[in-house]
Amino acid sequence: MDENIKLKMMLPKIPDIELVAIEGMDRMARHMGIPDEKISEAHVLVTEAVINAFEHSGQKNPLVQVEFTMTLEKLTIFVRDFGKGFKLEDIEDPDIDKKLGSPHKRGWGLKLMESMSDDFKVDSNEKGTKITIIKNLQ
Amino acid sequence: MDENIKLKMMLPKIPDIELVAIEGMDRMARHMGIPDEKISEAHVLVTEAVINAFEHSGQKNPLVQVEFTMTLEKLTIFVRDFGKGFKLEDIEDPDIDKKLGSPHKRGWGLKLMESMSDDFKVDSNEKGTKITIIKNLQ
Amino acid sequence: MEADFKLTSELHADVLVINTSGYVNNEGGEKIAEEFDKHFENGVKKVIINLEKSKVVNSIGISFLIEIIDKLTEEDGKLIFTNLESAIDKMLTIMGLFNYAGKEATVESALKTFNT
Amino acid sequence: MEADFKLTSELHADVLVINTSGYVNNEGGEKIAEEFDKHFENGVKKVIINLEKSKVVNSIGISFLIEIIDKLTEEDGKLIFTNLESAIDKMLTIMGLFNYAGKEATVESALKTFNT
Ligand SMILES: Nc1ncnc2c1ncn2[C@@H]1O[C@H](COP(=O)(O)OP(=O)(O)O)[C@@H](O)[C@H]1O
Ligand SMILES: Nc1ncnc2c1ncn2[C@@H]1O[C@H](COP(=O)(O)OP(=O)(O)O)[C@@H](O)[C@H]1O
Repeated sequence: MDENIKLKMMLPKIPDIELVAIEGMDRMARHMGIPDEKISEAHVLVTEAVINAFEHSGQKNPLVQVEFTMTLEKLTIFVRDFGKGFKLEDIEDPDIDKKLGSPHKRGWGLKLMESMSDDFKVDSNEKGTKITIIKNLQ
Repeated sequence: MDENIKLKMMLPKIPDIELVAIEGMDRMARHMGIPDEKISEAHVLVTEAVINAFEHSGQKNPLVQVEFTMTLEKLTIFVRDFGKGFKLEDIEDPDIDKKLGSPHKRGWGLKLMESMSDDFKVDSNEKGTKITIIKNLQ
Repeated sequence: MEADFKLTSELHADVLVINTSGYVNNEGGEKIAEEFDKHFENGVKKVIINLEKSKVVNSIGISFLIEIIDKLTEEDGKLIFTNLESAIDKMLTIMGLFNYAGKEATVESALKTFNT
Repeated sequence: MEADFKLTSELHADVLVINTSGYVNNEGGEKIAEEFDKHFENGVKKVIINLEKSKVVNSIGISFLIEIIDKLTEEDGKLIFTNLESAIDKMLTIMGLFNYAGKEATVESALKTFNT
């Protein structure tokens, strides 16, 4: 068994391409003997990070870098885009009570990534955004 | 429709990881509106190139780079390893008449890549091997 | 690998059951909302969304379901989710959806909830 | 996405039918060869390999099938492939397998070939 395995991708913007990243992550987990339940919360983390990277980059043909580093203890998900960036402090925390009755139902991705991960870091500037998410696997 | 889409991966050596590359390529083809029949011969090309890269690299923890570049006209498959390399002229052409009755049944990958592609290039030295395969899509 | 999104629906008396399969992405959420609208216009106010065959969802897809909750709440209707995979259950919990929607293990138990 | 390899087998009188599904990789080829060996030891010499549900194969997997052809040829037996996806058909043609093995559209037509 390898101590540490790494999978890297540079994804083009095509529908549901995040599922290819998830498929790769699932195969890594199966190879490491990590149970499906452990990895299924990571599906949400990857999906939200990749979707944001494509949607908010502001680029015409965005490319999104995804890297998984997996050990038996933890999974590190790194997602990077080369878009316009954002300031985390400008983003309002979503609240279901306010979403109901309002036309804007979206805005959940960052909250989900933060809540469902064991560590969540955003490093964003006008050259792009790097998201680093850690999910414990034990 | 994009004129040209690109998908890059750096794959670790885990069982059937070539299927992740194929899944990515299939999604690109579907997005470009390329029929399944057109892309299924490319499955063989990718599979054989990736398997060789992992199997013959001579490395303990090989990494294999895969790149797809797709237009409506053609698909370029680039597969690279960082292993010990080989000389194409040293490789004997496989022949089913000789394989039967012999203990060595393998040795078909290069022949398949050459026969099923529209262009096939090997660039190999002691720092690794680069395989470039072109498949026309029209 | 999660398959492409599909849905089927059936009416059990006045209860609409929407069964999904595959990835509930943007388009998947939109299709669920359209299916709901068709029946909501006819007066249906009890809805079950069965996610048994959807193992991957995204927050954009789910935001369409918030729209459904919105419309139902205004008309004193109710939405119940069933067959949630644990990560999706956790996701909807974090979003606070279960403050406004129900959750049951199966379609059968959800139907019972509506009929008692 | 191609699923993991599985096989089922059945005997139609003296004809062994092996049905595969999923990726015929190294282990897949080996499993087919093991299934064949079990029956070959019992005297079975007519074999059908139905690849209908295998859309991806690799040359290592196929090299195990050459071993089967080898053993059958020595005993005046025969292998017939059925339900080949066009790219796999082309692959086996390039390898020259159809010089030593048959090919039929379906298991039924292969069974007929054996029984006439
Ligand atoms: N990678 C990114 N690049 C630029 N802006 C981003 C990125 N990720 C998030 N944002 C900003 O943060 C906001 C909130 O993101 P999120 O919580 O995922 O919800 P949503 O994507 O539904 O708006 C986005 O609307 C966007 O303005
Ligand atoms: N990427 C590679 N790196 C080093 N050697 C290679 C590579 N690809 C092919 N070879 C050499 O060429 C030979 C023939 O390859 P191939 O035709 O694919 O058959 P097989 O892999 O079954 O031996 C291999 O056995 C190996 O010696």
